[in-house]
Amino acid sequence: MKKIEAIIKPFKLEEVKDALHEVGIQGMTVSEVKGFGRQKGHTEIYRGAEYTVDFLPKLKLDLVVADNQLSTAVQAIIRGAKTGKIGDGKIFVSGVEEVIRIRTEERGEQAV
Amino acid sequence: MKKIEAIIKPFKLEEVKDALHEVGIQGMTVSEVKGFGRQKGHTEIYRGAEYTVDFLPKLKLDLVVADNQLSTAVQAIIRGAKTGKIGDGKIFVSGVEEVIRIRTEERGEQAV
Amino acid sequence: MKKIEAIIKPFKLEEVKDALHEVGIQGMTVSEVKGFGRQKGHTEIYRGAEYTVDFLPKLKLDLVVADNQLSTAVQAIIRGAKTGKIGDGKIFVSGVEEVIRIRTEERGEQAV
Amino acid sequence: MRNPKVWILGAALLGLSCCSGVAADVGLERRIADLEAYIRNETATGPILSEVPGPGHNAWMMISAALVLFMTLPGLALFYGGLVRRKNVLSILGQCLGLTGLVIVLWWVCGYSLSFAEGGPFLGGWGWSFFKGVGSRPNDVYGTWVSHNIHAMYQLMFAIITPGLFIGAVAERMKFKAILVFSLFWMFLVYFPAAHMIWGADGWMNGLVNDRAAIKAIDFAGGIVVHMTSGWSALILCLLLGPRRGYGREPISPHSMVLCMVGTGMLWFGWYGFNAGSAVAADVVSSTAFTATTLSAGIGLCTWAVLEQGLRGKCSILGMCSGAVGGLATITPASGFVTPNGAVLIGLLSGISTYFACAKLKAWFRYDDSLDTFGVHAVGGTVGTFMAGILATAEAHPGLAADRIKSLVGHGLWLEQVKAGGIILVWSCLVTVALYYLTNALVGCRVDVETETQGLDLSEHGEGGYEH
Amino acid sequence: MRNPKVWILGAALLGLSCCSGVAADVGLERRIADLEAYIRNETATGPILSEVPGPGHNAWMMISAALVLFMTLPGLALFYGGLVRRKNVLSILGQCLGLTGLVIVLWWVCGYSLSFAEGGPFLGGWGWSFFKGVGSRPNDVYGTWVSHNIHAMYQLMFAIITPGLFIGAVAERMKFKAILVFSLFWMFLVYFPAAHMIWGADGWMNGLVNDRAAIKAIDFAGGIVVHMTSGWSALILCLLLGPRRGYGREPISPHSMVLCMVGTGMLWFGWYGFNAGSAVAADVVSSTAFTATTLSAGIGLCTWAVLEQGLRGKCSILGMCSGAVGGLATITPASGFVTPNGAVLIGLLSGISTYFACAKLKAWFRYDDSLDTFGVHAVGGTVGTFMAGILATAEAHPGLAADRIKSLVGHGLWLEQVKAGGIILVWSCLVTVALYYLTNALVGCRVDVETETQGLDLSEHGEGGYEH
Amino acid sequence: MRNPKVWILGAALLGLSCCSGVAADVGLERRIADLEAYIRNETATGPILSEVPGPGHNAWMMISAALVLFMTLPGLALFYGGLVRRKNVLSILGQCLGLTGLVIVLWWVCGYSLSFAEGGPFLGGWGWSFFKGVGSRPNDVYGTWVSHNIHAMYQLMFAIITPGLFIGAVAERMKFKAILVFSLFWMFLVYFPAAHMIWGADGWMNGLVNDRAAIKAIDFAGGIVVHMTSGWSALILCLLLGPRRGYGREPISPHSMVLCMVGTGMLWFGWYGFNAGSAVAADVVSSTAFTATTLSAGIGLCTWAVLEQGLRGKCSILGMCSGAVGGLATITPASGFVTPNGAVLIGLLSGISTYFACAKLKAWFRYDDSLDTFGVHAVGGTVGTFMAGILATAEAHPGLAADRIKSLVGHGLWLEQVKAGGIILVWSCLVTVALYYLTNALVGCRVDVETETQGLDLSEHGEGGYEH
Ligand SMILES: Nc1ncnc2c1ncn2[C@@H]1O[C@H](COP(=O)(O)OP(=O)(O)O)[C@@H](O)[C@H]1O
Ligand SMILES: Nc1ncnc2c1ncn2[C@@H]1O[C@H](COP(=O)(O)OP(=O)(O)O)[C@@H](O)[C@H]1O
Ligand SMILES: Nc1ncnc2c1ncn2[C@@H]1O[C@H](COP(=O)(O)OP(=O)(O)O)[C@@H](O)[C@H]1O
Repeated sequence: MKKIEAIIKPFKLEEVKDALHEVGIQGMTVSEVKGFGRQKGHTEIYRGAEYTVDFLPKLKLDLVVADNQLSTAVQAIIRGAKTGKIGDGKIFVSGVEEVIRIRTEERGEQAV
Repeated sequence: MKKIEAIIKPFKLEEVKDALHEVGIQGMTVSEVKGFGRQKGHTEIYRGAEYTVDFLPKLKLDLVVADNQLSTAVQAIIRGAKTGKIGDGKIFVSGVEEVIRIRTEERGEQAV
Repeated sequence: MKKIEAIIKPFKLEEVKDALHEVGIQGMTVSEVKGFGRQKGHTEIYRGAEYTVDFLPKLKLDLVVADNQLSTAVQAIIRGAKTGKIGDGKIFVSGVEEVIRIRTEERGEQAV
Repeated sequence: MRNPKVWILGAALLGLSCCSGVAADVGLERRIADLEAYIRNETATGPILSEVPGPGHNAWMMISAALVLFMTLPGLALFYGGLVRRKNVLSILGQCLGLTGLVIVLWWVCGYSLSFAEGGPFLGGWGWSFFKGVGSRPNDVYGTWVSHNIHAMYQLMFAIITPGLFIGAVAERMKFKAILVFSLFWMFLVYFPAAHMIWGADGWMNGLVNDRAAIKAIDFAGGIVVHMTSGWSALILCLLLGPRRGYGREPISPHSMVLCMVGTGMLWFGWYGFNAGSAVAADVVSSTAFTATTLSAGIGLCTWAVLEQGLRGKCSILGMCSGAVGGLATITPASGFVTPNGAVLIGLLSGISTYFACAKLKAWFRYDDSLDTFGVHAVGGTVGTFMAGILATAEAHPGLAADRIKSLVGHGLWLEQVKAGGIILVWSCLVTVALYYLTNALVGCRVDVETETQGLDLSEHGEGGYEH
Repeated sequence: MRNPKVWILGAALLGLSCCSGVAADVGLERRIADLEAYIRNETATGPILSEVPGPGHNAWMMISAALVLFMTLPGLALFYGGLVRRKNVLSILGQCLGLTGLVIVLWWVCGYSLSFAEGGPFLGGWGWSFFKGVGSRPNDVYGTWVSHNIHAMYQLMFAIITPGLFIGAVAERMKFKAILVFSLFWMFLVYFPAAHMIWGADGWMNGLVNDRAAIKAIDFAGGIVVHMTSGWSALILCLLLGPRRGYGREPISPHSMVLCMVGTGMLWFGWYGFNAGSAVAADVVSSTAFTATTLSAGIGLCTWAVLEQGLRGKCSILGMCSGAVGGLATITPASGFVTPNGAVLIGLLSGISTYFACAKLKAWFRYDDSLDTFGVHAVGGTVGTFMAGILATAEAHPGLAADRIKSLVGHGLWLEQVKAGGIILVWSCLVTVALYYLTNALVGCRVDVETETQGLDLSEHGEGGYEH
Repeated sequence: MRNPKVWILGAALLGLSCCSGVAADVGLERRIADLEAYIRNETATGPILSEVPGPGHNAWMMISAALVLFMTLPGLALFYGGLVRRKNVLSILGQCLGLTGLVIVLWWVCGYSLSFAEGGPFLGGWGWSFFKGVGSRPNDVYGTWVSHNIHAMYQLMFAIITPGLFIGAVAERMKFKAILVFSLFWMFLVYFPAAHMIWGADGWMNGLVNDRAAIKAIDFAGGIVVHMTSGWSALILCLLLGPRRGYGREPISPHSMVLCMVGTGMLWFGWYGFNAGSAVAADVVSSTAFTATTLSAGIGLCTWAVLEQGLRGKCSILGMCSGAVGGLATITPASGFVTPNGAVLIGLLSGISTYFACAKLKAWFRYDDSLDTFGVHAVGGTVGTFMAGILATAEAHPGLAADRIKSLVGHGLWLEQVKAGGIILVWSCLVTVALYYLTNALVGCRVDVETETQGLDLSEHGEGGYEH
């Protein structure tokens, strides 16, 4: 099984979700994160002072998939998240040794 | 060393923490996440409009343990988090290559 | 490629960021987390009642680096985050199988 | 537009013979006396002014009524709303809104009438139902220079906040519907009778105004009628309902002390309408009440701060807020009757007693009075009612020099207070027990476990307090 | 300081012969009549009081003016601000602030003059530009006992909130600059003329005061002038601007119902200044308006609660807030003209009609009136304007017994209301179309896609509403 | 209750012979004159009215006092609280609450007396300590028609907010205890003397009222007494305390512009009590002040908006809020003395000078006046005090036509303002230096590094502002 971590632009969530649903992936966990990268942040002005806020709000998607779903899932994410502009984000893939569904204590791919 | 990522229902945190303490695990990192899965979300109504909110608030626990603690830790989490109802969450286990305690620069299992 | 997850004290972010920039690492993703560990939390009093809040606000840094950057990156994080006091946090290193830049669909080290 | 009647009168005088001067003087004298009566908040007797409100007094009562509404929406809603967990904040706001709507309807239908219209010693009559005859012309009995409908509106705002207070004790677990059903009956069985007995002109325990009152109690702005009724009912209700899930085991802490403090400021601000407005005029008595209110709130705040600093090592924002609100609740029944120094003493006793109730009593007995309605309002209201009996003085309120009560002031008045307070306390508790079971049978009082876990906002109202 | 003129007059009287008693009485009589006129809010004729404001009335109007400002800052800002998404909250706050500043400047330059100074039937003159001649001495025409400058300030607060209302319909997508530019012209073409026609002493449709009004309409506190102008303009504006990106596809839900409810409480509180203050005195009429306002708000709240409970199974906090605000908007034109029972009826109709507009109409036609400015204010204002024509009675407002309007009351008044409302409605819509295109040409009306996605706060103001 | 004395007098007149008509007239005339004096806010001389407050004026002062308290709780608390970082929000709220409690106690003990009781030119006497003799009867000297205790309460609210202002400069790093200790001494050494010198009837610099004032300065509502004292002390305090850790290196930005804007709205609303209330009557002067206040705030807001738009390309919400608050602070000393056009000019100068101070001066000198207490209040108060000297006119305030000051108005008054302002400025700074070291020796002024890093809320108060 593989774990996919994708960093995406927040307003792309709906599209990514839809793209994943289409390929049959339902389970996923999302968190709000701040991204630092090549994309520039914005400037805030408070009375005289000007601040450069160099992080950007992003969403991180964690999804664990069976090995054979990996490439469809990755394709789906790219399809949903791509705008072609800087800051679209990254996808990281790594191995997962075990998955357990707490409710049933099922393990492995059934638990995904 | 292994990394355990557990997605649980928010109100189960106290019980999971207690169960982990019992088996001697103290260190852990928790984040607030939104879960998408089989469990249905809820409906919100604003004046005429009805929205289905399909994510659910969940907590993600990250804990890194020595290899020999893995199964006790997993059992403890299941004990604490299980309600038997849909949406109890998942446990993901993966390998960790190195652990460093920043304060002392200790490495490996001592650092856990 | 390696994934570094570092748990640090929130007010150390600026210093860690600077230290990483110095060694040429720009990309990273940060999230707000709650840490449980040896460092004690604090006590809150509401009218008569006293609560021990045993978690502490921490930041989690996720950064994926090329294998050859790993040790410089880890050193930089330690340099930036260390105060020598309890609760400085941990660094976890694990393997990453694939990295994809969504915008360009580049893969591997170029995508980092 | 100049009043034509006055013109005619003036023109007529021109035709009078020399020696009618004195008679004319008498006419003028009475008119002047009526004008002076306006300034002094006394009754006008002549035809020209007795049918209209006096602008200064009327203005003060309109703003006071608005201030008392502001105490509930959004004052109390924020004060309480900040103290619950994030998932239940809207349930508090919704209860404040729902009760406001409900009580407005009740008040219009018959609530005002049953509270204030002429009736029996225990309950008013039906004469003013649907505000029949309640117009802009002042009513002779309540507020000589204030429009009768404004008196009705002012009193309405008290009727709104009273059930609003007890939601604090049952927060985070009582059904929205149950609160409305319970309050509906409670208003008829507790509030309207209590208001009539203590404040109705022919009320059984109205020592200030009713010559024939059986118990000659005084309650300036609602220590008995508002704080004791709701506060003691709150205690019974939270005992019957049981504690929140996890109470005493898990941390259940305020989700926003900022909201709570904002609510405190609004309550304090609005309380000037509540207390100084209870003079039903902008006269000497309202000035007394304004002053006493400020001092008691400030001293209550300081007392909690000192106690917390001494006993806990840190003085908290919630502590200072609680002290201020406690000081305000405690001075309420006494505010128009005491000197500044009396108010300081009451503020001090308030701080000590409410701190003790919230920080110790509750811990000993382990009831879950979630937001300390009992600890602050019942305790404060009870202490204040008693102290009003001890400290009231005609120096502060000329009405206490009236024959009907003069001999009690400074002597046996405290006993009248104990009697009145005791009767209302026992009655409130008994009715609450009965209504709890009735409500439970009708709609169920407590939300189910799922709802309590998920939070009342989503389950009961289909909304969240804040963006996800 | 004692007035010296009075002293001299008094001393002079001592030297009068016996038989001059009557003459003296006449002098005194007139002075007493003036004092009585103060109490009764009638016009003083003598030299001593006709140049000064009367304290009670003046105090009421100062606090009323402050209350109406409070409705915008921060009342409306929070009510609307809570309903948008987190990323746009500051844009709402900024629009409220910016419009406040802009309208203050306009009002001082010529806005007050064009609205209230003597002029033509459709627009006032320039006489009071830069507040020339607008001092503390009451103006005979507007508020006998209220400083003229306070009348100007009170009316200013209405001019501020009116454009503030329509920002709700175009929230989250209209440029800050565009809102200011549009409003600048809109004030001249819609607000100043409407205010003059309906409220100006020589206004073309001022049935209450102007004997020669062509249309004898009544509008107590701004059903036409405030709610219909802004509400109908809002509809046109949101149609022309198009819906927000993602509207109808993605969930676009309030980021903080807590703020929204706090804003509702503040609006209600401030609305007493708006409605009861519109008597421009603390007299019998203000009392009537205060009462009607409370009842309609409460009944409106209950109506939404019952409808939501019945049709959706849950009664929401936003529903109760909408019902209350709807009830307040709807009673506005009628508030000083109707009995309590009339107000209850209006509250009920308000609840039904605004619920229907927000929950059904919008869904059918799929326009994006983002925060329901049309659904609440235009619908409420229109219903209330019509109902004022049906329910107004001289029993509630003595002014309706005046010859100029007496025969219409209870008969054809509703038709006058329809005419006045209809004309203003059509005019507001036409002007809005024209100004939309003008503004678009000048500065562009809608933000670009990037800005809309990122949120207006960061893009347009360089700030975020909350810490990151 | 009808006043019995009046009845007797009336009855007696019936027995008078014909020719006593004139004598009777004189009695009546004096009574009428007293009634007229009420309307005109002049002094009553007869026995019937001279002992009671006048309802309109008294109502206005009660609501004004409440409004000024509202400025601190929760207005200022939110305005400042929104501007600090999340971890320090409660510390601001706590400081506002703590100072409120402290100053209430001080005021009751001797603060009011030292500020306003008859005493020396520099400090009042002890006569009114513990509010001895401060009852509901008006005091002849301060507020002819306002209860003396209400005057005391009104002034109390000014004494509360003044130290509340300087916490903005030392936010996020000064100990709670240190603020209380410092303020305790500061009230005795700066506030009470300044209030007495400028506003005390026998004050050394009270040009408006005291014939024998050495410096004939005017300060309508506290430009010197409130804004200059606190603002200049703030500058010194933040210089001595040093900047916040990370200041200039890390972004330290407001955690909630929403709270800040809400606070701004509340400050503006309350400021009507502050400025228009400073007439101590609802008379012509209060109307003037109300008008000037509105205009200056609006113009200040616009000026910042235009400057930010021009110089930064974006107009921010904080900018508009700062402009409004700056406009309010700057008009304060002048508000009752200037025409509308004067107020507009002051608003403009306010916007320019406070923008310059906050955006440029601070950057040049790199002091950490955290929330711009100096930039807004000291600069605004100083500019306004000076401009009051230039623009004050008897047209706006009849008191300026009095002999004692007439010749200065329009001529050398500005010099008196410079003298008074300069003396208070220097004195405030000197005292602040001394008290800083004293406080440091007693309890330490600055929190330790850990506390500053973790945030003052948890460390100093054991609470967090928001749920974790
Ligand atoms: N090496 C990395 N490790 C972890 N997260 C990264 C890394 N590089 C980029 N990111 C995340 O991806 C986001 C987008 O990256 P950025 O360099 O701005 O643009 P792009 O994705 O177009 O290359 C960043 O905001 C950050 O959250
Ligand atoms: N494939 C997955 N990858 C990552 N997180 C998942 C995955 N499947 C489920 N989750 C997480 O687990 C939670 C519970 O899953 P769900 O399917 O609702 O119920 P159950 O755990 O009973 O199977 C989800 O809300 C989501 O946060
Ligand atoms: N085994 C673990 N797994 C995951 N996170 C951990 C683990 N141990 C510690 N942490 C994280 O590291 C933080 C610091 O750990 P702590 O034990 O308090 O101090 P130190 O880092 O000095 O050993 C914790 O707050 C927690 O977030």
